[in-house]
This record gives sequence, structure tokens and C-alpha cells, in this order.
Amino acid sequence: MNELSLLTGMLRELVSAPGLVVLVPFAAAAGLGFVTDARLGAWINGAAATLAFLLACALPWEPIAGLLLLADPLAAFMAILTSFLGMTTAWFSQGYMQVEVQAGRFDAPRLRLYHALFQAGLGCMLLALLSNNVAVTWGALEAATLVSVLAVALPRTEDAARAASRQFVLCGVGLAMACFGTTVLYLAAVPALGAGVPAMSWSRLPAAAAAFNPAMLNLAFVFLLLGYGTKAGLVPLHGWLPDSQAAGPLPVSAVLSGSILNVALVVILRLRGLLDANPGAIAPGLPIMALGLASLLLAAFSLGAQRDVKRFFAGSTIAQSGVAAFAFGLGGAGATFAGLLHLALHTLTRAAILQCVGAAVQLNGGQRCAGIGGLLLRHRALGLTLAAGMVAVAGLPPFGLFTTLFLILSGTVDRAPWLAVPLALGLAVAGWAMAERLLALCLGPPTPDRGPGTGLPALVPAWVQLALVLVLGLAMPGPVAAWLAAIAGAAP
Amino acid sequence: MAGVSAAVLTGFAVVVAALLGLGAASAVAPRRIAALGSLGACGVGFVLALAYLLAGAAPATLAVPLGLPGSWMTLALDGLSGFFLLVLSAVGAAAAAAALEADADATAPFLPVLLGAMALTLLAGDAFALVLGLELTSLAAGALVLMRHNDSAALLHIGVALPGAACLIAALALLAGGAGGDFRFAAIRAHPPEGWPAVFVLVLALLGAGAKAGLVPLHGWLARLLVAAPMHVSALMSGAMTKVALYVLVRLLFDLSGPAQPGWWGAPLLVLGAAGAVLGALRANMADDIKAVLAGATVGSVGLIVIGLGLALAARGADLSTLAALALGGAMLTALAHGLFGSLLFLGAGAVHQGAGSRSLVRLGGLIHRMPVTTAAVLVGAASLAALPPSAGFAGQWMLFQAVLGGPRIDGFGLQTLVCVVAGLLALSAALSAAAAVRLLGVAFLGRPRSPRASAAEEAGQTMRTILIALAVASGLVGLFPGGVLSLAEPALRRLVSAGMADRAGLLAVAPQADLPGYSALGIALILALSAGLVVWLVRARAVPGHRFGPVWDGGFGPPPAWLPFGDPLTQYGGASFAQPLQRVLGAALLRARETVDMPSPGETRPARIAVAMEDPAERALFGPLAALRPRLVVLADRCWLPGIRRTLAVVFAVLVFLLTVVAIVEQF
Amino acid sequence: MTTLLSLALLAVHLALLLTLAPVLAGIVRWTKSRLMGRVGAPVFQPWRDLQRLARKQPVLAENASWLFRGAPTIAFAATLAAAALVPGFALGMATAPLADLLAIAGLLALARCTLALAGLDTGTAVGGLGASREMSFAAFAEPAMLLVIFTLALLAGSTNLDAIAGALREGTAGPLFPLGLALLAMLAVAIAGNGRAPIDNRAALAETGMVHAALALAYSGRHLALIEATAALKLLLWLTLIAAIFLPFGTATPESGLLVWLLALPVWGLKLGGLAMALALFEAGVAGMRVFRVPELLGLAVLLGVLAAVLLAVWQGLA
Amino acid sequence: MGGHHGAFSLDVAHLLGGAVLVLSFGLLYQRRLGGLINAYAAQSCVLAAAAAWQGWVQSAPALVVTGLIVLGGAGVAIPVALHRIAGRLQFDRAVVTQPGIFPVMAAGVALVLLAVLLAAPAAAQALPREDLALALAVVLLGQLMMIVRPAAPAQLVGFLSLLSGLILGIVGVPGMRLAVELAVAVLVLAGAAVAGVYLLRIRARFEEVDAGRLERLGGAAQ
Repeated sequence: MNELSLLTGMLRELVSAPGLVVLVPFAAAAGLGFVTDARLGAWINGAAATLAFLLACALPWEPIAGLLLLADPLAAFMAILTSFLGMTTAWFSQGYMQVEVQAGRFDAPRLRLYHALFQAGLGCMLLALLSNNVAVTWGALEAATLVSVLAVALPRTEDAARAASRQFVLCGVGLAMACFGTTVLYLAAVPALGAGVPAMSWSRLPAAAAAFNPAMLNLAFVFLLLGYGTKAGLVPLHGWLPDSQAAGPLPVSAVLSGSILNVALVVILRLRGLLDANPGAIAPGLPIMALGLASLLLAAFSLGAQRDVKRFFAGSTIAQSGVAAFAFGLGGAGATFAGLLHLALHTLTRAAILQCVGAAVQLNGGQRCAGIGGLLLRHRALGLTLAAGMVAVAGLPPFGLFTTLFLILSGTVDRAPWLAVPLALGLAVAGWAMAERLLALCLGPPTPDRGPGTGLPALVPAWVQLALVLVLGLAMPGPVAAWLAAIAGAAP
Repeated sequence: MAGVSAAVLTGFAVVVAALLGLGAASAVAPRRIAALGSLGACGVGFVLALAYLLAGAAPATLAVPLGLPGSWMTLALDGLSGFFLLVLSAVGAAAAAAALEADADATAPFLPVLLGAMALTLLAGDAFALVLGLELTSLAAGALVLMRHNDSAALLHIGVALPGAACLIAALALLAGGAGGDFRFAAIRAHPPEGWPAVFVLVLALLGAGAKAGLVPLHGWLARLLVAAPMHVSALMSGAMTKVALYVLVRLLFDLSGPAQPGWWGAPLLVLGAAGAVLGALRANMADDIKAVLAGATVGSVGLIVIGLGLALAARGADLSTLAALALGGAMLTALAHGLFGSLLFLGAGAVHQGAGSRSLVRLGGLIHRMPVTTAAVLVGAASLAALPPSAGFAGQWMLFQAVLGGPRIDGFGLQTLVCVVAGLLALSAALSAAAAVRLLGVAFLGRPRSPRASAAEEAGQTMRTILIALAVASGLVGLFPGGVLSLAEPALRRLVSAGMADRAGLLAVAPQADLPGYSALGIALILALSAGLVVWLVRARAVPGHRFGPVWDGGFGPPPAWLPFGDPLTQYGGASFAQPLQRVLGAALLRARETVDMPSPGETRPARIAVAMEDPAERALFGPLAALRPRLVVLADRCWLPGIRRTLAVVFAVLVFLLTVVAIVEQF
Repeated sequence: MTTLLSLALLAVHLALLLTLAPVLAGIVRWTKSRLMGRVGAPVFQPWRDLQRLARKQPVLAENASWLFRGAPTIAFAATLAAAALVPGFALGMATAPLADLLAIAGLLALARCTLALAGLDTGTAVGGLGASREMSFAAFAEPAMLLVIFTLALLAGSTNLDAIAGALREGTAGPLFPLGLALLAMLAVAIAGNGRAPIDNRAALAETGMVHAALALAYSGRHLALIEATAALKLLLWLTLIAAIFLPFGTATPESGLLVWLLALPVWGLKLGGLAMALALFEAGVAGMRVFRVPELLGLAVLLGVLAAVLLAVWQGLA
Repeated sequence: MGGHHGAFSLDVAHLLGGAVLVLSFGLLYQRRLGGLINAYAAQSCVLAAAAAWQGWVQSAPALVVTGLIVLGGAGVAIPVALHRIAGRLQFDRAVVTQPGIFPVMAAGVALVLLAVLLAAPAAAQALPREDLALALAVVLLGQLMMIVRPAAPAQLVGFLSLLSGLILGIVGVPGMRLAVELAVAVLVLAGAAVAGVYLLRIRARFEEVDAGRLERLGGAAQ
């Protein structure tokens, strides 16, 4: 009887909006495995991602905290972001993969596998975000990692294999640490919530966090921070990201690694809230800020030495991920707000840039920086879009990252003034490196085209994303701002 | 009254929106509309600013639905921003009109963006709008140069702008922190900083705004950017962009930090300003490119203005508000004067470049014959640069001198000594500027052409001539009626140092103190005119009229060959030889100038040649090491970036064990 | 009534300046010659030279522009305007409210820059040399001059020459030591500004030692006459200035009694004569100086000026 | 939590956990690849026994199932697969080089002490202190092994023993839901690691995974 009601409850959860958001990609992945027609596959891919996004948009109006799924505002926000990114990238990948197939880098069976993996990865990420169970989140991330490793290995080049193995080893250790941390977190929660599912439920943990065993909570924090920090690409745990982004097929590195970063950072944010609420636990801010700063500084300086476009932007991703982590570590509603917004806007900008980079690499036939130049002169629209994206990522106005960096920097001055010095240094160095590379890529001597291009339609997603970055940064609608502020206030 | 202010502010908001929109539109529409639209917008802005200042400049604020999430951006207008908007719109109108003359290229859309961004900075009523406008300014300025494929100048600019912005954000955050995190200026003003935060605000504001204004030692980028940019852009940057950055400095130090800051705040400004004034003027004497000469002069003028600001701060701290008003008024007058004559000179340099095909003093000369209007206009500008009465430059510097002379009234041995030294340096800078102005005019415009291209130079086009004449007339009017300009600055002075110049500055004369005689530009001009009339009358009455032309004795040089109709150009004094005395005495010490003289042995017919290489101390001591440090750090970071798998795992494990140990230790205590 | 008086004073002052200037130059030249054991030209020789030059039609360099032709007039007018501001035998001239020391320095700078430009306009090596040296020396003389002005302004509370002269005349001025330092600095500036020995030699014929002569080398006829007149007027102006500041006794003011008025003119003449003699004595006694050592001399003047200003500022602060 | 809470049952649980830890030391000590794989198999079997015992103690049939799965996967399938891969690559007889044993052992002991220190406060709220300390120690030793062993196969075994530590932790925690699922997920990770090595060997050369070799190659290329 009891079991039965549990089962029906779970089923009801599965057919609600959050459940469908998770189920649609998985169903699409299963279906796509059987679709042989490449064009149809691409359409289904795009349609499924769009459907997931539309369903995710309903999440803010259907908050649930059930046995399986959790759709609190934070999860809803991140799910909307992730599914939006999935949608734009799916549509971008339609034209992109066509060119890849034309260029002979992909064949039909592999394209089928690619589409299936895309949806599976998306589904795993959404599950990790929307699950109401610490262990399920971990499992979903593990699955997403495995999918990502497979997808990176898809091009079947030596580089791809090496990148995949590297990603597997480093992420495997990270996942192991996260798993142990998850176990210990449960252990910490047992005295407060008793043995059983509640001690693993994201929705129940925060309220009871004050009564957790502080020593266990500390232990769990260390392992979870390093475990999920690996997935968030924080220095010194970032080693897998540049390789996998450089070697993997571009839409995969745009969606999968980009969103895995976000999921991991959100977990770290939630964890921070737990430690804050417990009086006996250590202060979680400092280690998180230290990792964030290390990421920013190391990445900012090493940007100057990158010779591969995709690796360059992987470095920039790590730097900005570090900034977001730093903001989360800083704490307080204002910094958390800025961190969340930074995360979202950077994800959008990064996707736009990577889409442009993908198109440029296809045109150029190689991804060495020295081989790409004068985009603005030869391909005006592409060059302009890429330049806009890079300006945005450098933290210059009028794009939204300027706003978030303003908030983060001023928040740092307010709360931890001395840390503002390395933060500003890192941001300036990173911005400068970005400007330097912008000159080389968009201006500079033009390079001849050696491959087919994707055409203007493939740039539409990038335009949409950049427009969003512009609007959300400078003229965020009041209700959205209030919603986001509420999220930040609820998850300190 | 308040209604006027609100209407003007709304008008300005519309103008800014129009300019930014124009930038976006002209990316696709015909590019000429960018210049035309900018001209119109600047015209409207000028009228609005003038009307606002004449109507008494009552403060007004306006909230617009943009800006930080969850809050509306505040635009504000008061006497200070109104005055600088006047400068901006005047200079902007000239630059936009000159842009009509320049060939429209891909950079065209950024001109209205630059103008709009600067206006936004001036209109900012909260910290976010201020930084947004300033960063947008930097971006647009960088883009305007970038598109000309001058990468290093633009990169250097961005490299200074980014840390500068970070400093400003930090300063504003410190200020806002005192006001409970409210970024609006009104709130900050109500809670001025005290103690250490105030000191940090001073340092950060100097670093941030100083970097954007080209204040020594952060001036290297400005000199390069001004040389690299197209002429109308250089004019705009020199005339307006540096002033906008100085406005930010004034806003932060005078307005937002509150009136209760100590007098020693002025000391760093005095030191940096004096250093900038001398170094800039000296650079202007050493450079060969006429734009580099003007860039040096720009750095010098920024230094002058900052001296005025420093004195005003020091005097305000000592409760000498009349002296503070004198100093601040002098700074603002100098800002307006340099805005006008600086852009005039840069546009003149552009006309020379177009007409004579070169900007190098080595290839110019004798342009007065072929480009009479340009020369006359540049003459007016150069007189201002040299601070000769009754030019605009003299009026500004006169006030600054008077403020310096009043400086010893501020107590404190250190400050009094500093003021005495600054007085000497101010005079040195003025004399050096005069030498630079004579050198620029004399070598480029007078004498004989040094290249065939210069001998066939063409006068600037009709539009350009009109702009030059208009700027010269405006500059002349400012010089003749400094009191009028000060009456426009009156609201700002009253607001910032709680004393004005109204009792001391009429249309006819400006005086340092209410009951004392002062400087009357009109009177000096009148006496000068009367004297000239007297001389002309005496000469007419006494001397033989008429004149004839003949060969001139040229120190022993033989008659020129037929293919050099103007004589061998190399027997003339050139830029390097003119500056040699200064270069040997000051240049060698301050700029590490080294000359290489190629002296022919007796009997050889080739000319002797002199070349001068110099090195700015700021580049040597500051930017050089930084530039050398970065690659090393980059190599280091790259080595740590992606170690092998095993080493990565080792680092991860080390971090894990470290954190665990820390946790274990913390738990034991 | 006062206005009329002040206007009349100005007219007399100007007339005296214009007529006396060449005579003063003649006196210095004659005295110097006598001191060197020569007979010397008559005192009125400069006047005759001017008249002779004015009768000749000028010959211009082939590429000279309108600036070259206008420069002597502008320079003379600027110097005259400056001279009109400096009180001679009486205070309270019509130009007294305008007589700002900074404005006077500015007008002199205007004359200097104009002549330097004219020197460059001929396109000759000599003209360029003169212009370069003139502007360079000025760069070192100006700070010294300004520091002197600074010291005086500290004493009198104003930069108005009339007010300064009045204050010094009343004897309300403070300590003498800084004033002495300022006098030394001002003398150095005056020597440099007027092209006197040991910095310059107006009668030099070799280019290596020329400054002012180099600037005038391409001029002839009435232009040269104007330039010579400018030089003479400038010398008179400087001597008057020194007399007005450092020998303030004996000047008349509108409030003075008849006796003072009667005595003022001869006293002024005596002062000028004495200064001219001293100048001649000094010039006869020193040797010429290498061009590149001039900045050292002027640098010394700057240091003296700083010292004077700082001492005065501090003493006044203590008082 | 329920079940038979005798001192004896706890002792047995600790004994089994301790055996897993000792076998971890054995892995650190073992030089030859074949012996390494055998030691891992032994460790997995003891782990399975520990899981089953915990299942009996906590009367949680799920943990018994977990023990069976661990026995089948980590105790049998993975060692067999590893032996086949090693045999095909003639790694079987090779002596796996490694720096001096004593410092490594000393570091291992220090890590165990650290683990005990960290787990000590758990006792205050009746949480299983010993189980946690043992699992943490095994996890840390697994990571240590991945670092000190330069050869890829040994690193792989180190990773597998690290995963064993995770399972030890999961089964040691009382009343943990989803224990089976988590253990399976961890085993999937282990399987994926072995499969990855296997696939990569076919696709490219085995040296690809040898990080040390990669580094040397990279150094030579520069």
C-alpha cells in the first residue's frame, strides 16, 4: 500500500513539467539511435531540444520538491539556461554537422551516435539539475561525463582519443571524490534527518543543516568541493577541459562541458549554503574563493600562450568559471546574484563565441590561431559576431558581463577588499589577452578559406544569445531581476 | 528653473540615445550619416548645455529603465557636468564636422558611439552609469584606432583602460560601501568616506581617472593613441576625452568624497600634475611628428589642470574657499581652452597631413605660403599653447598662476615648499610650451619647404577651413572673455568649493580677490592694439614705405642649385636642431634623450644631420618592466597550465590532503 | 579729475619712454666704451641710427611671409604695451589696474615668440639658431621670473605692479633677505631677457655667440629700426621695472604733495642713469659665456627664486 | 538502522574493512602487474564480503545484493579482463617500476592517521567512526597509488582500488538508500575505465594513456 502510493507519486512527478523536461531528451536520445536519416535526425534533435526548453520555461510556475525531482527557483533557472543552450546549440549543430560530414570528418553512423549522445548528455545534465537527491545528482553527472567522454572520442583522431582518456582519468578521480563526499554528506545529515531518503534530499537539507554533524559536514565539503570543482573546471582541477574542448566536436564542447561546469558550480553553491547554516562547520567561502582566484589568475596569464583557438577559449572559460566560483565564495545575496548572472551570461556568450569559432575553424580548415586572421574583412557577419562575443567576454560594455563584473568587483571591495587586488589583476589580464586575440582573429592579415562555410543561418543562435546577454545585462526586465534576486537571496 | 533643468536633462538623454542608436544604425546605413548625425547631436547638445548653464544650472536627476538588474540607472545634471558637456559638445561638433571631410570607413559608426559614451559619463548619476560610460568611451576610442590597423596603440589603450576601470569601480564601491551599498551619487554624497577608505578612494581615483586622462606616469598610451588616430578622432580625444576623465576625477574627489577631506589630498595631485606639465611640454619639444608634438602638449595641459585641481583640494581643506574657487575655476577654464585650441591644433595637423602629405617636421616647411588660412588658425592655437596674452591659454594659466601664488596661504611647511616648487615648474612648463609652439609653427609652417610635397602643399578644403576658423574664433573669444566662461562655471564652483568667482570675474576683468586689480584680457588687447596703431602711425609718418625682395644671407651657404628653387632645405634649422639646447639640458636628464650627430668632414658637401632618440621615464620605469614581466608570467603560467596526467593528479591529491589537514587541525581547536 | 590725471600721466610716461629708450641704450654703450678705454659713440647715436634705418627701404628674404614683415611691429607693440604698464616716475597711471606682472611677462613673451618666429621664417641657419637659443634661454628664465613674481606677490598680496610698488614704497614690506635673493634672480633674468653680457653680445659678428643679433640678421630698413627700438625699449622697461620694485623711493602718487611731484622725474632719471651705469660696469667687467652654460646661470637664478619664495612663505606663515 | 548490534558483528565488520585497507597497502607494495591484479581481486572479494556482512548486520538485503554484484564485477570480471589485456600486451611478467617502497609506505601510514583523525568526531553522534576512517584511508591510498606509480596499468589498478574505497564507504553508512544503485554506478565507472583502456589499446597505442610517456614525448617535441 505504502509502496504503491510512493510509486504513483513518483509517476505523477515524472509526468509533471520537470519530469517531462528530463524525459524528453532521454526519449529523443533513445529514438535518435534508430533514425538513420541524417537530416531527420538533425531536425528531431533540434525539435526535442526546443521542446525541452519550452517545458523548462514552465518550471518557475510549477515549483515542486518531490521524492525524485526538485524544481526550486535555482534549479528552474539553471534548467532554463541549460535547455536554452541545448536548443540554440542543437539548431547550430544542424548546419555545422552538415559541413563536417561534407568535409569527411563524420560519417552517417557516427552522426547518428552524435545526435543520440547530444540528447543523452542534455538529459543527464537536466536530471542532475532537477533531481532532488544528492546521489542521483552525482549519478547523473557521472553519466553526463561518460557521455561527454564518448562524444569527445567521436572524431576518432589520435588527439580525440588522448583528450578522451585524459578527461576520463581526471574526471573519474573527481567523480570518485564527489561520490565519497556524497556519502559523507549523507552521514553528516543522519543525526538531523535520520537515516533514509530525507537525508539525501536537496530540498530537506538546507533547513536541517544547522543540526548536521559539523565534522562530517567539513569532510563532505572538502571532497565535494574538489570533486565538483573538477567538473567546474577550477584550477588545479581543470586539466581535462582544454583538451576535450579542443578535440571534441564543437557543439558537444559548447553544450556538454559548458553546462557541466554550471551544474557543478550550482552544487558548490548549494553546498556553501549548507555550511553557512551550520555553526560548527568551517567557513566555506575562503577555499571556494581561493580556487576561483587561482583559476582566474592562472588562466588569465596562460591565455597569452595559447596557440589553438579552441584551447584559448577553454582557458577563458576556466577563468570566467573561476570568477563565478569566486562570487559564490564571497557570499551574500548580492555576490550570489552577480555570480549566478555571470554564470548565465558567460554561458550564453561562450556558446556564441564557440559557434563562431566553429564556423571559422571550418572555413579555415585548422584551429591554430596563427592560421586564422582578418575574419572581419573576409566574413563580415562572422567577424562582427565573434568580435562582439569577445568584447563581451573581456568584460567590456555594452554587454552584460560588464554588469556582472561590476557587481562582483564592487561586492569584493565591500566584503573582502584585499581580494579585490588579485581579482582585478586577473580580470584585467584576461581582458587584455582577449583584446589581443580579438585583433589577431578579426583584424590582422586575412587568411584564405580552405573549407566550406556554414553560412549565415548558423550564426542566428549566436545573435540570439548575444542579444540576450546585452538585454539581460543592461536592461533586465524587472520581474526577471526580482526572480533572480529571490533565488540569490534564498541560496546564500 | 527646475523645469528647465529637467527638460534639458531629458533632452540630453535623448541626445545620448540618438548618438548610440546612430552608431548602431550607421553600421548598416550609409556611413556619412554618422558624421552628420553626430554634428547635429553636438549642436543640440551645445545649445542645451549653454541654456542650462545660463539658466542657473539647477541640479536635476532622471531615472531611465536601464542599468544594474533590478534598479534604474540615474542620470544627473549639475553645474559641473553641464560645463563639461559644453566642452564636449563644442569639441564634438568640430570633430564631427571634420569627420565629414575625412573619408568614411569602417570606423565611422564608432564616432557617435564615442560621443554618446562620453556624454553618458558626464550625465551619470550613479556609479554604474559612470563606469559604463567611461568603459564604452575606452572601447569606442580603441575601436576607432584599431580599425586603422594600429594594433599596438589600441592594445596599450585597452591595457590601461581595463585596470583603470577596475580602480574606478573599486573607488566607487568604497564610496558606495559607506552609503550602504547604494550606488547613486545622491546617496554617496550624503555619506562621505572617512579614514582609510577615504585615502584609498583618493589613490584609486587618481589611478583610475588618471590612467584615462593621461596623467603622468600613466600617459604613455595617450601619446601613442593620439598619434595613431585619424585627425578628427585625435582632436576629439585630446580635446574632450581627457577632459571627461578629469571630470571623473573632479566628481570623485570634490563631489562624492564630500567637502571635509583634508588639505594634503592636494599634494599628490600637485606633484603628478607638475610632473605631467613639464614632461608633456618637454616631449612636445622633442618629438618630430607634429601629432606627437600635440600629444605631448595634451599631456602637459592635463598636468596643468591637475595642478589646479590639487590646489583647489588643498585650499578647500584649509577652508580657503575663495582660493579654491580660483584654482578650480582656473582648471576649468584651462580645460575649456585646451578643449578648443587642442582640437584646433589637431585638426590643423590633420589638414597639414592631407595637404602636404606628411606629419614629420623633417618633411614640412613653408606652408604659410600655400596654406594661409590653416596657418593663421594654427597660429591662434599655438598662441594659446604658448600662453601668450590675450589668448585663451594665457587666461587659464593666469588663473592657475594666481592660485599658486595664493598657495602659501595654506598652512604647513611641506605644502608651502611644494607650492613654491610647483610655481617654478608651472613657469617652466609654460616656457617649454612656448618653445614647442614656436618650434611647431616655425619649422612646419614657416621657412622653406623641406620636401617637394611640402612645396606643393594644398590648402584645406572649404569645410575644414570653416571649422578651423570657427575654432580659432571660439578660442579667441574665450581668451578675450574669460570672465564669461567663469560665469558658466559658477554653478559648479559654488557646488564644489562653496565659493564662486562671480564677485571677482566680470566680463572685463578677472581678479584673484574681490578688491584687487586683476587680469583684463580686453584691456591688454586694447593696449596692444593701441600700441600697434601707434607704431604703425609712427612708421607711416617717419619711414620710407614699400619693400623689395632679395637673396638672404645664409650664414655662408652658397646659392641653391636650380633644382632646389627654395634653396637647400637642409641648411635650415629643423625640429631636432631647434630643440637641441633644451634636449641637451632637460631632455637628457628627464627623457634620456640621446642625439646622434652625423657631421661631415671638412670639404664634404653633404649636410650635417642630427637625430634624437628619447625614452619616457614612465615607459622605462613602469611600462617597460611590466611589459617585460608579462611574457615571463605567461611562460610560467603556461608551464603550470596543463601538466601531465600524473602530475595533475599529484597536485589534486596535494590540495586534497592539504584541505583535509587544515580541516583536521581546525577541528582540534 | 583723477582719470584725467592718470591719462595725462600715461601720455607723459609713454612719450618719455619712446624718447628716452634709445638715449639710455646710447648711455650704456658710451659708458661701456669709456670703461674699455675707447672714445665711444655719442649718447644720441642710437637715435640717429634709427632715423637712418627708417629712411632705407627694407630688403626682404625671397620666401619671407607676411609674418616676417609684421613681426617687428607686433614685437614693438607688445613691448610698448608692457612698458605702458610699468610705472616710471609716478604710480596711478591709467593703465595701473591692468599692470599685472604676469601680463607684463606675457607681453614680453609675445614679443619674444614673434621675433623667434620671424627668425625661423627666413629659412636661414642663423635665424633658426637665434630662435632656438632665444626660446631655450627663456625656458630657464621664465621660472626664475615667476618665482620673483611669487616672492613679490607674497610681500604685497597681489601681482599688480602698481600695488607692489606702492607696498614697497610704503616700506610695509617684510624681511629684506628674500627680497635681496629675488633681486639677484631678477637681475639674471633681466640680463638674459635683454641679451646682455655675459649671455649675449649685441654687437657680435660671429654666429656662435649670437642670440638676439641672429634674429635680426635678415632684417633691414624700417624693420631693423623697429627691432632696434624694441631692444632699447625693453632695456628701459627692465630698468624701470627694477627701479619700481627695488628702488621704490621717490615715486609720486596721485596723493603726493607738490614737492614729491617735482622731484619724481629727476629721481627716476637718476635711478635709470645709475642702473645703466651699473649695467655698463658689469658688462665691461665680465667675459662672454658659452652658450650651453647659460642654463646653469639661469638655473642658479631659479634656485635663488625658490629660496626667496620659500623663505618668505615660511616667515610670513610664522609671523 | 536496526539489526543485530552485537560487539562481535561490529568487530567482524571492522575486521573486513581493515582487511580491505591492508590489501590496499599490499597494492602499494606489489611490484609486478600480475600480482597487482591478483591483489585487487582479493581486495574486491573482501569488499564483497564486507558488504554482505553489513547487509546481514543491518538486515538490509540490498547490501547483500551489492556484495554479490561487487563480487561478480570487481572480484571476477574486472581482474579477468585485466589479466587478458595485460597478457595480450605482455605486461604480465613486467616488473612495474616504482620509487622506493619505504617513503610510499610511510606516506600511506600518515594518510591512514589523517583519516582516523578526521573520522574521530563522528563518534559523538553515534556515527560509524571506524567504517568511515577505513573507507577514507582506502580512498586516499588509491589516489596515492595513482600518483606514485608511473605506469598506466598500475595507475588503473590504483583508480579501481580508489573506487573500492567508495563502495566500502557506501556500505558502511547505516541506512543509506540507493546504496545498490550507487555501488553499481561506481562499478560502471570501474568498468568504463577498464573498457576505455581496452578500446584505446585497439584504437591507438597503449602508451597513449601512459601519462609519463606522454610528458616525455611532449618534452621532446618542444
